[in-house]
Amino acid sequence: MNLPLALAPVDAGAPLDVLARIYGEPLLELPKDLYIPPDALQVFLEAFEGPLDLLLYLIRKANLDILDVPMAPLTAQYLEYVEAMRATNLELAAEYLLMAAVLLEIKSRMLLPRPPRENAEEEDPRAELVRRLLEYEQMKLAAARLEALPRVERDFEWVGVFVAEKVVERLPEVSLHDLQLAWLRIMKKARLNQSHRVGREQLSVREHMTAILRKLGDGAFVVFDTLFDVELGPPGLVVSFLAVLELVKERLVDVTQNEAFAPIYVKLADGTRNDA
Amino acid sequence: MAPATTPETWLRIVEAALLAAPGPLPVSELRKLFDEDPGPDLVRRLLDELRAQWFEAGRGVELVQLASGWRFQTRPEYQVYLDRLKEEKPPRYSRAVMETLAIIAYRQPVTRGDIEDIRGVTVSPNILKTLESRGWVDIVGHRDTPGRPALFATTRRFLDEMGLRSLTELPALTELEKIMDLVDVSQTEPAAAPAPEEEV
Amino acid sequence: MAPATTPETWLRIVEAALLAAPGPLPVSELRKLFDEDPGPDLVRRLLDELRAQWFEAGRGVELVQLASGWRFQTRPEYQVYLDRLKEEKPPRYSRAVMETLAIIAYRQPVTRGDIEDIRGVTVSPNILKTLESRGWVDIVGHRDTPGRPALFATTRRFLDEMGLRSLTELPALTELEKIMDLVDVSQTEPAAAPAPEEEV
Repeated sequence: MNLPLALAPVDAGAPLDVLARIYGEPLLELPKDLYIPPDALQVFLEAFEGPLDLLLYLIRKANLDILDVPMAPLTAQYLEYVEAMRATNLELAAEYLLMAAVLLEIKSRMLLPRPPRENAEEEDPRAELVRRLLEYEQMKLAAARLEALPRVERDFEWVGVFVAEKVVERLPEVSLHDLQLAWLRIMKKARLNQSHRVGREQLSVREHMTAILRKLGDGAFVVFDTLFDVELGPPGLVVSFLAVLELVKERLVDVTQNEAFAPIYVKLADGTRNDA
Repeated sequence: MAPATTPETWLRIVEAALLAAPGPLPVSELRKLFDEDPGPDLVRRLLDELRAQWFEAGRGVELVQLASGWRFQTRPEYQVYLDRLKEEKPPRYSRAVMETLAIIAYRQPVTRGDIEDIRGVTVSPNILKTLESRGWVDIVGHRDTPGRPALFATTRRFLDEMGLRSLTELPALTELEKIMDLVDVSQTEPAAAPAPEEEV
Repeated sequence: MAPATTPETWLRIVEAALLAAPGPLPVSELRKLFDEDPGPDLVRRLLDELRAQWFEAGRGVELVQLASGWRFQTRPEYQVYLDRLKEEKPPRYSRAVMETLAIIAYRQPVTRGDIEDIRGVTVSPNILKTLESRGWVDIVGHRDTPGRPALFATTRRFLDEMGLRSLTELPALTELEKIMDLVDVSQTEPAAAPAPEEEV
């Protein structure tokens, strides 16, 4: 659908001042005598999008009132253009000929004496044509404005920066609720089996057991007192103490004291050392 | 480790998401970025702040709101430079294509017959194919008349690519001569104002 | 109208071109942006300046130099947010992994044998490896029994990532345990297909 020649921009205020460019020269108006060189005639034809476009051009060019178009001169002019084009054997779309017939029909109806009728709303024979011309002109101007809107890739580009993805591995997400459900499931199963007694112990004791095991991790003797953090306060100290007792009970740690009131040492049970 | 979440960090997160997004991001999507849903209003405030920051910095890139969401795009003044890096020029559309597009945009939904009535010429199937393959128009149904002709309408992508948020932002139609006296009003009634686009 | 060409404008032009480019842009390409070729050195200085500006602004996007040229890309720390805009669901741990984790969390320190006693099935080494490589559990010692089995406990990182200050903040179960006597747990959890034991 691309035209071989660059058309002048169609602007709302100045419809088709420059019809087309022929060899770089603007074709500003059609020759008055209707002689159009064969090259220009082709251009002329392609400059219009159809009979409505050509009619609009003729009306606007002659500064005629579109609401009260003098049908006789308009029809005559239109037919002359159509004839000129037919004479040079240009392939003329059927719509141009159809429009010629419509114009002639309107012109003849205009010439008929109007029958005196009480109906004052007798329709003007031109009404339908005028409506079509106005609607087409409106869409033609709308098309020019759409064409002028900034458009992606022609007038601007969309930004899309690279996403550096490879670095981060997507890890499963776990919520406390998931953890709780998993534990409940285990308890349920354990109860059904009846073979295990899985009770809930003081978590804080277990936490301190882990903490103490970490402190003893290298297998060295640690002074008993240093396993306790006085900042925990009495309840914390009691829990820490319970943790040590539990570790002793489970034979995870050894507690030694050489004599009464001597420092007490704690170390991982011989088989407990991480690096053993 | 994820950056701490301060308002400044929120801005940077939204900014990074918008810069990296392959398409416009609606507010509803942007809300998913955060640990806790901040709600639409806070996200909109972040977007306004971000747009202002980029505008004030005088960059060649701006944050805009389109039909399907928010997106960064280059400013038209910079296109003359960016064009120099392009291998091929973007397609130019003929007047026939643009007039057809205008009729679909302003009078949608319309059939090919409606378009031909307005333009006064037959509409080649290539014209509609051009617009469809660009993703600007598509078939939204069929009119319940003989032959059940397809009804064409513009797409969300058309609005996005023209930098519009909704059909109501299309350039206003020219007020042509009042023709109410001459012809039946119902024939000249402009297409019903497009329904407000769902906010993004 | 094209912006006037001041050094600041050059920066903005290079920035806009890089932000909109579909791939890395080499210096040779960037030189084409300007009315007059500024030469490679000036372009490199602009790129250094641009990289510094973006770095100092603490954005989630950075300018990087690759073998094939320069490009903007998101910083890895922001991936966690950008991932949330993806459609796909985050991966999930199998039931076996979750139950093992729960036992270690609530009953630590425990051996693999303890876990198997409680769960009533063998525990694949992969399950423990999964939790260890996540940094959520580690070996805190060995029990002084035949075979000297490793004792597993949860780590500080586990607490951090679960948003807990200490194990005592794990959900208390006493109330739920009572309810559990009345209601079947399997009805209260989302119907997850029992995962194969080895799946992690």
